[in-house]
Amino acid sequence: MGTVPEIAIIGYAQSPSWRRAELTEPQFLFPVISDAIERAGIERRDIGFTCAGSCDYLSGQTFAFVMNLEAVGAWPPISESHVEMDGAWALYEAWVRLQHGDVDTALAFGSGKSSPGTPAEIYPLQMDPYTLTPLGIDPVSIAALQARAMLDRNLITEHEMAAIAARSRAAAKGNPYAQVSGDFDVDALLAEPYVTAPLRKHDLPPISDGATAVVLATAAKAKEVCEHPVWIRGIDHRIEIHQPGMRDLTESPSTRLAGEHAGVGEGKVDAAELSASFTHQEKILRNELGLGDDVEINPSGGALAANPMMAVGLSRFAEAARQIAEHGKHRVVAHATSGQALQQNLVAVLEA
Amino acid sequence: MTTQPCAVVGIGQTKHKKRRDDVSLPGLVREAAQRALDDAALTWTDIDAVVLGKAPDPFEGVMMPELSMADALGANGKPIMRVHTAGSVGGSTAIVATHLIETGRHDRVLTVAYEKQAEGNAQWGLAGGRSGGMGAGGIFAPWMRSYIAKSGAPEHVGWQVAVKDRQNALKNPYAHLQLKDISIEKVKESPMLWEPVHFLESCPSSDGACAMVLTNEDGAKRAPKAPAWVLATAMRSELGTFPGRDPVRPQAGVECAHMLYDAAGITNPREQIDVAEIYVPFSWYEPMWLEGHDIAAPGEGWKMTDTGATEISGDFPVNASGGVLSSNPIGASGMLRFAEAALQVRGEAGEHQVEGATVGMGHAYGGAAQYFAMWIVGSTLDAVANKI
Amino acid sequence: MTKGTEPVEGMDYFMQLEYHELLCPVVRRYAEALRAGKLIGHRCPKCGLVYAPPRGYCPIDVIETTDADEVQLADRGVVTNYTVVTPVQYYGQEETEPFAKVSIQLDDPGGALSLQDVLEVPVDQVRVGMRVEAVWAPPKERDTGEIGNRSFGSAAGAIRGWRPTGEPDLPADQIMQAAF
Amino acid sequence: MADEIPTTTHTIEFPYTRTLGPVFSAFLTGMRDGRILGIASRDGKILCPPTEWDPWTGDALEPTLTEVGPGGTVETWAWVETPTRKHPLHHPFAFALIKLDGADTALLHAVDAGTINAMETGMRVTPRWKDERIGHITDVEAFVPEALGA
Repeated sequence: MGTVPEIAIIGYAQSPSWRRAELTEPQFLFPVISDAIERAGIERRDIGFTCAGSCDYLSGQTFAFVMNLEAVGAWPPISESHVEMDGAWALYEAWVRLQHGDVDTALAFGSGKSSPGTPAEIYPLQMDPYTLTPLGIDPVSIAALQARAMLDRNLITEHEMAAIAARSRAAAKGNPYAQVSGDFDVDALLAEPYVTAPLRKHDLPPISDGATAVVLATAAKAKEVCEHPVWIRGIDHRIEIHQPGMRDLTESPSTRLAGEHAGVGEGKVDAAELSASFTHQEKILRNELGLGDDVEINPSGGALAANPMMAVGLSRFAEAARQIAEHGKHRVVAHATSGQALQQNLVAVLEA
Repeated sequence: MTTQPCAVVGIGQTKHKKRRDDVSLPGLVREAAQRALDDAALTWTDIDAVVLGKAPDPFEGVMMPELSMADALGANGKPIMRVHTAGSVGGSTAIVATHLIETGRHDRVLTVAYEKQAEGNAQWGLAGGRSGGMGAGGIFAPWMRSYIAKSGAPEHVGWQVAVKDRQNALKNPYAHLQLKDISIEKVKESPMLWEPVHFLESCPSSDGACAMVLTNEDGAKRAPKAPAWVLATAMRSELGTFPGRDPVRPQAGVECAHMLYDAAGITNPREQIDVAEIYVPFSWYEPMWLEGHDIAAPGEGWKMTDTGATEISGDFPVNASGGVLSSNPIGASGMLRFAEAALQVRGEAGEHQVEGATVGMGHAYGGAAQYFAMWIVGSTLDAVANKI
Repeated sequence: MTKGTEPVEGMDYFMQLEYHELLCPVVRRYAEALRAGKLIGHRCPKCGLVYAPPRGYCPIDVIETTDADEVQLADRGVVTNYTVVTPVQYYGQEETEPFAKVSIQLDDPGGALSLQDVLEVPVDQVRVGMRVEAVWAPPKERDTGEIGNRSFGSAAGAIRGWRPTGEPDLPADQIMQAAF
Repeated sequence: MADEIPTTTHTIEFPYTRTLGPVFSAFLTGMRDGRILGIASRDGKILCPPTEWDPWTGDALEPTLTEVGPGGTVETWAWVETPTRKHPLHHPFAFALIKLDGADTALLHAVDAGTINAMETGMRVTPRWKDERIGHITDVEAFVPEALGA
């Protein structure tokens, strides 16, 4: 894979992360997509391929993604696809598509409205239908199993977990799209009760509605329309075993593999935007990606500050690109995840 | 940037049935996938990546099933993606997998699509769980009526398609419906479901899966059987509803076909395509897509059916496998069209083989006739060129 | 104590999920108008197409539309197409007899509603080209509680259905091609 | 402010009927009969719950199941203070990964321990079977601390 053509991010936009959006998904996608295209400096009709990521079960509507097409500009017809996954995988599909060379720009977007439903009741449907779904096992409980496994082995402390929450929320003060931000005292956070022990509220992501769009271009096109394209130097994704009891939950071998194949270790990393939906997962991801203390983690506040499902992974790309395009960073890692306890992971290396 | 050719070297499908009560959901998918691997003489460790497709998750009540099927698909430590583009999903899933080979991203990709309709109820799913659902036939019936009115097609054309595809299914051991005594009379006398669509002019509800192994030129050389070469792919989507839209001959379908023909070098589809597997869930969609994809001139598609051109022995055989009218595991139905076209150009279609087929077309559509996915496969990389 | 001694070969799973979504502003306004006995839509300021009910954007020109683009629509029109459905008895299905759903092209300023009910006409006599008018529920009985963000052209709870006006039919072949 | 905005409510519900295939059929038949079964992986590990294919390699497994447990050891746990209506118990309980005796991997299930103070990693638990069993993962109503008995 040494001759992978260069693909760049030339535009990105996000909606705010709302606890409860008043607008419908296509309505709030609308300005996000328009904004991303405008920032890319291209015309909507120039886009050669479009790929969306969303989930029917979040809105409780079969074919919910069909309405989202209305926010794209699909008349006259367009070349388009959809993954029932986070928008980060839509970006991956678009990145692959661009390598054909016959089209030079692509739009990827992700959107989701978690507010109408009850995530703790929906996500059990993501688990093995014979042995796990009938137990109603929910994301917070699985994350708590994972956190305790780490605590029991002294791989993290509750203090460290609270410190991750405090750092994320403080960082989010500079992020206009964040939902949870502010200055919090670690000891005060630790004085709060458990939600699902050993997790407290600050260990959990917010429930969010929102959307993210990213515009990609081939090298020639990127250089033509964009002063500072953000180059995707490597990208890979991997899945691992589903049954939580058959994995070592304190590790994420799929993240490690994806990171290796994306080339994370081939240069100095300045910052990383990680889809760590729970505080302790940040530490697993850092370990697996080999990110040392000198790497700034989640300058946006990450998923703990804004967690619009199906967009949150693609937001990591937008935020990583922002670190390069607007904050002078040189090499930033973006990470997205799917499933519970980091079962499936996507890792990319972005460079100035 | 240059792309490299992609070859289909393994094809597998399940026996499609009303209810596959002998397998779990992953077991159904595994059955097709294992057959595709066996066909390619490969093992699970040979596969670099998996691309999975199916229709909406509420059809079976399992959300993002790639997560819980990771073991059944031997995916531990590998990339896996899940595509969902409504009824066209089986086709677009295969196209996404093709891209992974064409761009050199992977050497061997397994692509799988399925539906286990009997776990739930697709009519319920299409109705969003509400009473008074129209069913897919209810959405498409007015457009079929418009086609009939506009083209002047006699009503027996719909019955002919229904009979032809069921007779073809008798030659396909995997097909769900095996209606040995099917006849024009029986179709005509079957209950009217959505005027003008009779019961026997509609697709069944099936449990089933389809899988293919895709590889590059090097992989094709090592394969035990003749490959089918992917000569062109195309995907096209449009808005489902806006004032002035023509859903009978949707623009996305027209453009998708022309993108496909251009990419494959096809200048006269009726002459240069030997066999077509077209997504026909209701009988009238055979002539509608023959016209909608400019294989026949507007108003002429039904005449191809009426004169027998679309029979296995005709000059443009359509759905020699029996098509969606004989087996409809929704999410897999599009991939079955793609796979059956590939079987034909490999000469592996058994009793329903179209003799001498070297260029085949696979087609799928979905949503409000707004999503299209198509591919052209050939027995050699210059199969189309050899026609001209 | 336990059920049977034969191998267990199946498993039931009862899924039940509730969703509570805020009504978006254009749908709130549409529902308010219905309760006041009016059908409203948005006319795209660029292409002039009328969307009924309003969506808050024109998906063709990809521009947002606002209250300024609101137009009151006619509650009369012509049936442009129809489906007669023989209901399949799936879980939650309450329909037992064949029913008709029609698409209606509204009179000026235009707009089209789909999946509408026809009243006072036997199912087998619904036809393309038939002139129809809305049968409004009495003001006190209008309840738009069923109208959600994805109700598309529903006027359920305010308009009970559409009945023939008695005017002569429009030519079916022209009407069917003209509008969807 | 958001509270003043009218909401639209919809419920989706459906009774799915799953077919099982040989492995889950054997496993759930065991549950109905009051026995917890595991399956041997390619390298001889006993997996409980059983998987239909080797989760590490994807290889086919022999669908001959072996009994494990009934007792086991809690490997990790989460205390659910406020159960959802989908949870197996409707008072505070723990979800736990339980390595049953004779198994090499852990089963996810509920532990009904009364209070969080009764929970501890490494604790011994044993199943509390339902009186009426139908062949379902919840035929074990919950595991309970071995000290309390079943």
